[in-house]
Amino acid sequence: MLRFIVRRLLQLIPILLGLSLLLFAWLRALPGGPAQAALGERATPAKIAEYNETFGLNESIVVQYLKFLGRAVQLDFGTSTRTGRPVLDEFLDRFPGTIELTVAALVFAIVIGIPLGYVAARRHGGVVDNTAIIASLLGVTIPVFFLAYLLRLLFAVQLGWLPGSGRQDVRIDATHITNFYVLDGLLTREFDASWDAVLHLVLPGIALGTIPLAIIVRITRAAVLDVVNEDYVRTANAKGLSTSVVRRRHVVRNALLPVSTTIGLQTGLLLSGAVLTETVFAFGGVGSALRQAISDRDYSLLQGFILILAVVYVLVNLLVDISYGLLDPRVRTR
Amino acid sequence: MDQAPGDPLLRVEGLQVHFPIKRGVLFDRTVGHVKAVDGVDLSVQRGTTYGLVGESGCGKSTLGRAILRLSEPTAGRVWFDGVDVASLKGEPLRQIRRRMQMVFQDPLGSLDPRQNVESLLAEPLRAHGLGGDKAAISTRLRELLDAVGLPTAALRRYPHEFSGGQRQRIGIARAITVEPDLLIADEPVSALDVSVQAQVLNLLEELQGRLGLTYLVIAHDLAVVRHISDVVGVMYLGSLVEQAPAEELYSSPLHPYTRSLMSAVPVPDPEVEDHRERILLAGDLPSPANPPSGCRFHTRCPWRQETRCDDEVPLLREITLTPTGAGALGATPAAVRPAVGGPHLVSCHWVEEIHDGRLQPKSPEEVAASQGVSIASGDTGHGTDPLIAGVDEPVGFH
Amino acid sequence: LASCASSDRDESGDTSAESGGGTFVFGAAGDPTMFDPAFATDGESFRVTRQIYEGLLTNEEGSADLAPALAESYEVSDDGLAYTFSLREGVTFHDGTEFDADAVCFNFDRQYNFTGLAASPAASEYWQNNFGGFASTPDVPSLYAGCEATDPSTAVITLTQTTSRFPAVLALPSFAIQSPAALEQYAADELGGNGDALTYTEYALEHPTGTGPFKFESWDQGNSEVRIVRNDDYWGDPSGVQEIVFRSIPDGNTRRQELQAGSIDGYDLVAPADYQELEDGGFQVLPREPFNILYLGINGGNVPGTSANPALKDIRVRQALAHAIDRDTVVSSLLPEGAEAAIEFVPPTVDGWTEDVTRYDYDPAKARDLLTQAGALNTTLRFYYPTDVSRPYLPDPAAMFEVISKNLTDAGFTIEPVSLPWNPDYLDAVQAGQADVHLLGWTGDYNDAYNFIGTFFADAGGGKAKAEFGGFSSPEVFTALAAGDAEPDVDARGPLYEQANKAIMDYLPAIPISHSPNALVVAEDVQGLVPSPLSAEDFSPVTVG
Amino acid sequence: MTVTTPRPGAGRRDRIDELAARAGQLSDGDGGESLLRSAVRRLRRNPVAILGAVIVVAFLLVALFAPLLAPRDPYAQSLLSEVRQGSIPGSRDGYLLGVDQLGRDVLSRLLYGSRQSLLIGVVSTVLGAVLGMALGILAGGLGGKVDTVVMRFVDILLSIPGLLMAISISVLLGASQLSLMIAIAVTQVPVFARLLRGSMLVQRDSDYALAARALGVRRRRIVFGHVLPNSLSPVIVQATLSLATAIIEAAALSFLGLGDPDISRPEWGAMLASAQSVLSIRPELAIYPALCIIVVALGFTLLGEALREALDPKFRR
Amino acid sequence: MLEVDDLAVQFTRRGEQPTRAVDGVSFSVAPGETIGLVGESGCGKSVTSLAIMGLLPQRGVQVTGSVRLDGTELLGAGPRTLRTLRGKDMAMVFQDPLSSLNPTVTVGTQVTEVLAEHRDMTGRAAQDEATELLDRVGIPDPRRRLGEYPHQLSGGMRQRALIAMALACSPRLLIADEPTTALDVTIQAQILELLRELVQGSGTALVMITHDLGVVAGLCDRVHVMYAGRVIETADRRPLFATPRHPYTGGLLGSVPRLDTGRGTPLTPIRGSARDTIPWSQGCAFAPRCDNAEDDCLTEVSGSTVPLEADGLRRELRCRHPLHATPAAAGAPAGATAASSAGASAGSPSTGSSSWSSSEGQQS
Ligand SMILES: Nc1ncnc2c1ncn2[C@@H]1O[C@H](COP(=O)(O)OP(=O)(O)OP(=O)(O)O)[C@@H](O)[C@H]1O
Ligand SMILES: Nc1ncnc2c1ncn2[C@@H]1O[C@H](COP(=O)(O)OP(=O)(O)OP(=O)(O)O)[C@@H](O)[C@H]1O
Ligand SMILES: [Mg+2]
Ligand SMILES: [Mg+2]
Repeated sequence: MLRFIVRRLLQLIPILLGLSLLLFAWLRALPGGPAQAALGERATPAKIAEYNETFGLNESIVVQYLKFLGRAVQLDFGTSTRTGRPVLDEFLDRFPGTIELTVAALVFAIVIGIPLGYVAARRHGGVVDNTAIIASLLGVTIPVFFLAYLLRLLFAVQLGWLPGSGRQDVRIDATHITNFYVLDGLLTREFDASWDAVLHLVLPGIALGTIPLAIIVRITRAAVLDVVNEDYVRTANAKGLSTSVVRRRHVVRNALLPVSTTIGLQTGLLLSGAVLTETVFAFGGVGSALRQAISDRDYSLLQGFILILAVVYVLVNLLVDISYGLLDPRVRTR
Repeated sequence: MDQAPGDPLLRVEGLQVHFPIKRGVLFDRTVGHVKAVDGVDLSVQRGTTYGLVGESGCGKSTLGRAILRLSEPTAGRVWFDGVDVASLKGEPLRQIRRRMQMVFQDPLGSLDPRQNVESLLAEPLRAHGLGGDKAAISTRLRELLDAVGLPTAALRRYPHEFSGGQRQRIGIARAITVEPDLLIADEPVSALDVSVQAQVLNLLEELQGRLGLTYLVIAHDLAVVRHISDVVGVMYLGSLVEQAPAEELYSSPLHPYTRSLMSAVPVPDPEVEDHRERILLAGDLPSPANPPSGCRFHTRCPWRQETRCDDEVPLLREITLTPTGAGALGATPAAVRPAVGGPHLVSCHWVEEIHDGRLQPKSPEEVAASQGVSIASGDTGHGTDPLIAGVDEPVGFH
Repeated sequence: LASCASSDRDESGDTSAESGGGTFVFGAAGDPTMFDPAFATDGESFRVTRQIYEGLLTNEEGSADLAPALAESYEVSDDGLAYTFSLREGVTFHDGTEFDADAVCFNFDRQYNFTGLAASPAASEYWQNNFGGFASTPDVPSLYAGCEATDPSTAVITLTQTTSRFPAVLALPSFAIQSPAALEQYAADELGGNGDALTYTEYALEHPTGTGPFKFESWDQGNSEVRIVRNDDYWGDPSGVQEIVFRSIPDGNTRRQELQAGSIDGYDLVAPADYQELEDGGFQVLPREPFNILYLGINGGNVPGTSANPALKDIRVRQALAHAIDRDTVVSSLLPEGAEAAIEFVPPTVDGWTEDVTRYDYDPAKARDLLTQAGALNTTLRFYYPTDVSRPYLPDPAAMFEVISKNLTDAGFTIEPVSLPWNPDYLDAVQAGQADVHLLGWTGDYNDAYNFIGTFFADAGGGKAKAEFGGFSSPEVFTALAAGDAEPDVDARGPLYEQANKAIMDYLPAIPISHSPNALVVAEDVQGLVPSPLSAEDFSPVTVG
Repeated sequence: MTVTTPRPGAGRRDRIDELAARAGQLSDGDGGESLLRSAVRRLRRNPVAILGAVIVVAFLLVALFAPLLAPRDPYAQSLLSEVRQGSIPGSRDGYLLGVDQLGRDVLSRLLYGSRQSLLIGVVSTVLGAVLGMALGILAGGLGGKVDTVVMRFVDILLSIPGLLMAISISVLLGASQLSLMIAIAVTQVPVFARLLRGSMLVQRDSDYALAARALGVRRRRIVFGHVLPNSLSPVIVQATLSLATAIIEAAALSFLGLGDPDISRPEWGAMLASAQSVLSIRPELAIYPALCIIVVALGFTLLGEALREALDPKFRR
Repeated sequence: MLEVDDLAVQFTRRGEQPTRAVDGVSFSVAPGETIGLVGESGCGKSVTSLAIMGLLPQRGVQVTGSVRLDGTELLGAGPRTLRTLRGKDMAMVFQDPLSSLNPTVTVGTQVTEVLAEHRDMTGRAAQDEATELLDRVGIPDPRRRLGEYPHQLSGGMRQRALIAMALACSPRLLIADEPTTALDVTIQAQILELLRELVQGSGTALVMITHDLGVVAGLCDRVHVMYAGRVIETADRRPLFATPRHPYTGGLLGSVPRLDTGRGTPLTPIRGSARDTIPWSQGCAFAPRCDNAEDDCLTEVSGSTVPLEADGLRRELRCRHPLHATPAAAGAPAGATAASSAGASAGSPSTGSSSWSSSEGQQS
């Protein structure tokens, strides 16, 4: 197992190298190149020349790339054009929010998705099943930002049940230690702050969780249908085991294998910045920062964020792989 | 091997096929080999049938494929009609493939599901520039179908519309389209129902008689092999342990493995079943990646001796013995066709002693005990690459 | 200082009891960059620094006129070059240090003496736009001659030439007075350039120190929240709320819904479409008097390295453009109530506005005629418009683009749309003369016509106007503008500017479209927020509840 | 099969032989049914497929005949003068669904919008599929080093989440309809490449490919004549599903301001994005295009799922 | 002990003709007896066994007839009753040992869960009992194996483990559905030997399902030959192989190459394939492939089996034109050549009436 992990980690190296090369090339291919991207509206030919001189852009492209890589390895992803802060700091400021949101979305998707998928499979062909299928199809076809607006219009504005933006009511002067607001509230025993942060996660969590929900329902349903027809379930029944043991030990346990992979993949996707959802909910996470960077043409921030997020994504996928190995003895005991 | 009288159509010398087992932290290193075929010598005379038997995973298919160069041999030579197939490349190889054809185990899987029978059969003709114009091809196809007993109406149908036996007929028809000399049949009937199995076996025999084909028939079913072979080779873990003319092999199997194999095959006859001696083997086939030292069979052999067996690889040597009823089976020496002779070859250190009854077999329990824990070969599970697994889901935009 | 940074809710509860308490949450449209106004350029940063700092002068509440602030009064020498300010006494900075004339001079000298990155256009844009060069750049003329603290409460600032800008610029947040002690302590001038952009100083990010009614408390960048708290030692009326939080909510709909949901108390840049709904919902929409101009910029095509449509050099084509635009419909349908069609580039409230300019009424047929005469029927115009932005004069650029583009098509132009994100791409492109025609506007900094028309159409050097207008050269326009700028007597400038306006509308270097109010909105229980035409609201009188 | 009564006097075996011939399928009759045709037959019997196909065809027809169907010029701001901030004229004579915030007929814009939306969907999917398949064929057909290199490249593309990739491409190319389509296409490229390659690898190792090799069929013919055609099913399914995603993605990119700069051109995504500003006063303006997007995407998804089932060997026969 | 009477199973799939997979099957098994159910693929063997165990899917299946275990009717019984019977009184071993074991649960758990369910054994006791069981079926080092996963076991051991589970509660009835088909001959021999030993002496009745006539020949007391969902011939082992009466049984025996007959002994296949059947409602399903068929095979539906008293043996047959029609044949010497002679008598070459069917016929 350890060997497998090390191997997978090492296999990441070429991917990450390629990725950095791609993003390096991307910045260079932008109209006007990196100097223009960095200087933006202040760029004059003289300034650009000076900039190129300062940052070694007159050197050979290989040297430039190596330097870029060298900085990236030391976690120096440059500075944001707009704020002038190191990209990494910007990222770290916002990532906790995105993680909280991702967790909220996943909780929503899993808590509803797995039971729904299971029930749909048990009632294969029935009303619940058809409803679940249609709902899951709608889940993937409804534009997320539209759903987000609808949710907010209904629950925040019309009904006023839930907060419709941000991560925490600003009137709660909460102390922030880790930047995970829910956690911070617990740590500082400001439970109202925690609860408020949780409430703020509800609507964006639902909006963001819709696609994973739809996919989890579908995968769970398919997996349960597959497993139910497996020979070993028949064997279990032939052994006269009680229904609950058959379901728990033989059906659900095996059906959850593909579902867990799916959840892992979705985690990767969600962590890579829920650009649309965070924007609509003015949620202080990575996604809204990306959105801002697009409109500000903050290329260095975009480059850095995309690089970091891709690494996060790849690492999460690796974790998924490893956890799959842990879950499935066929892989684990190899 | 220098025993070949006349001129064998196919001669295999020291053939080895090793599949590397790759593993490694960053770069795949070869950490070992699956010795699927590990030094096989055999020759097949023109117009005869050579039957190859052995348990699953012993390397039969790999040997067949290596002869056709569908797998790359690691070492050894394959002489086909005087040409070393193992050294051919490119166009000459393609050309010689016309003369050596293959019939596969899974009749459906070996037929392109998108082609109808007509284009399936015409393809080899076109590939080799045979058959001439359209009309000629069409006539030829009709002849072929007739030869394998299918109606002309079959031409426009697709493989999935046939029954298993009919598919196998198509497979055979396709193999003989290009008028090959050698036909390698890998488990040609094992996927078929018994009733259909017999039809196909009969067809194969009939075609051999009509077209003068040479067969190398691979099967795990000893009865099937016996039924159609002139010479039979028994494989165990990548090498031949015994080879003899069919009748002789069945009347007096010499290698302990062959003996137990034969005793394990059930015969649909209560009289035989009730009275025959069973030699049960201990444990399972060892992994070809890590074959036992010395005699490959020693881990399961009821006659295993303290000396030689564990460390000395037995040679495949010629034995001449008079059958003394050692074989448990009442033989029916019905020589229907001129017996294709050949020596009786066995690779066992103790053949003579066993044959004479000087050595007595041990029970499986004793064998297992003497070997310690029996060697289990596990199936390998598979990991899912999340990147692959993810792709057929819609790309979610959040 | 440490006590400033850490606020304790329980403690501050006492003080709020006597002088009004609570928190006012304001929805801003974007994040500030930092809080050293000398380096700031954007409205969101200024909105915050205005509450923390004060300048020598300020604007009168609800108007663009000047009013005393840290300077109680000033006198101008006869030649218009020396300004003597008598300063308010007993004022302290948030760090407890004394405000005096030395502090004033320290601030002006500080900016004049910027070097290196601080002197780069990226950093000190307002200084360079208003005062010109630095001590270190003798080849770039500077308006600033020096500052002298004649006594602790008197500071004299001398200029190198007369200008219509002075002293109005002193009300700009960039020239507010900051604590010399804090500036030095936190090395406020030592900008860094790391990798690819400027990095701001600890001062600008964490320790902005002024004299204003609010003290800086914290800036949560991840969550886009700036917190300022009441300055209990403020010399003037104490602020109505204990704390103000500026929350950045870029999306206009979200801002509205958040107000409706009660999580914020007010916000800026209200979409005109929402006025009615908000008012119906009991919210107070506070329109700012229009102090802006939206225009269709025209590229006359004299900028090297760009390729504008040459047809635009023809006055008839420009006139056709002017006649093609249906200003009245634009104003009634796209802009909020109170907007008006523009006949020239200054708003009617500004001295120098005149009715007496050439008018171009909506007349598509005439436009088509003019085009035909010019032989330019169906000529293709690359029409630039910005995305991702809402400006006071241009609440919905896309809609504006669509309508005007349709107007132009109807009149016989062919339109090739180009959209770019506002900052920096769009501004860069149009200011470099990339567009044939484009949408842009201006909100005045202070009440002087030159701030509008001079900014656009003055000679930008070499006898050519700015690249944005294709570097056109019109001696009539240039001389008329220069005359106005050089006139030290405020009252005498009016007629001169009227001349300039007429010349401009005859030459038509761009087409004025509208002056439009924009609005803030606050909840029903918010009092005391007075909208400023300059968007320079003072939040200290605000009370909640 | 009908129950036949015996013919008196028929020979001893005749009747049985006849039966045997009839039971054995090969007697005669019309030609065989290819997999594709039987897939189509199964599709035709599948109500889900029919629903999907009806939706898709209906929208295609609308797109094709938009000029005939649309009651008005979708560009004409005919009621602009009646539009006030905060009030937009609703449904009335000649304007079935009312007008948008610029006084244009919503129905006509929706009808014309189907053209742009479907165009974006189709072009980007085709582009993505073609590029992806080219990579897939290269990897799956040549194998070895080429395979490794191509697949590493695909891995790298896959390591950037879809939306970020689309954003990067749009930013790089600048806003235009073409760059929108390219951006969406690029996100699809690795998906198709992997899918086709995986499927080709399976087919390449299949017995029939081996059989073809044993028959001496040339490699090019094996790859293009056997392996590729048999590998296409999942690609076809994916393409159908991708059409749905492409339309949704286009809306998302429009929302982010990375869409077509010619915003007056009717396109559902852009209509939806721009209607957000009047959501509270005229929610229909957002709901109509959103519904169009959802329904079309649903149509393609249903069709894709049905295709997947029809082409799946598990369901054959 | 087990009595199956007129069991029929019909599958109805939406939009398709219902298929009768099992059609009036009757047989009974006594304690300690081993019976064989043989027939080609798809003839309904597995469906029969699943119907007995009550393991057929709930929907789309109609089961009629009667299945009685020690007089208890199983067909109408509720799921709860069935569950208590299954695993305890009747157990089953399936064909594919790998897929029949849950890959994510250790072998030990899969054994002990039966003990927990039916014998209330948990913890140590269950562990010990499981070890005992594995040891009994000949798995070496059983304690270690308990903690392993199915994929870590070899094919033969997996099948042994399955048998151990089936035997955990010493059921009175064991149904083995092709337990050796997926295994090599040498392993098959081991498993058959194991079953033989387990059944002998324990009084367990064994229903052996297989398509391999050889397996039945050595193991079963009584054999039921199935074709197209019906039992077409039933006989004790020896008479069946000695004198197969149904042309199908004869054909099967004639088709199998035998290890003890030499090259050149002709095979006499049945023509056509299992697809070439007609519904029983139209006559004898085997008629189209039958060389003995007469017109009346189609006219009069050969309904129930005919007990043949003639040879004085317990024998039932469903055929109007059986082989060895004369009682004399019953006394024909049984032996090594019996099958081939049976085949030869059945396989008088047909007179090539239609080119298609003749070519499908024998070729020797
Ligand atoms: N391409 C390959 N790569 C690695 N190992 C292989 C490959 N092909 C076959 N082997 C291994 O070689 C051994 C022999 O395989 P082969 O297919 O020749 O056996 P076989 O005798 O034909 O068995 P069966 O009766 O199951 O068909 C097996 O252990 C198999 O796992
Ligand atoms: N779930 C099902 N739905 C519909 N038909 C079925 C189902 N299960 C089995 N059948 C049909 O019932 C018939 C008998 O199947 P069964 O599995 O009993 O055959 P078998 O004799 O066990 O064959 P094999 O030797 O291949 O295992 C077959 O024709 C099969 O197609
Ligand atoms: Mg094989
Ligand atoms: Mg079965």
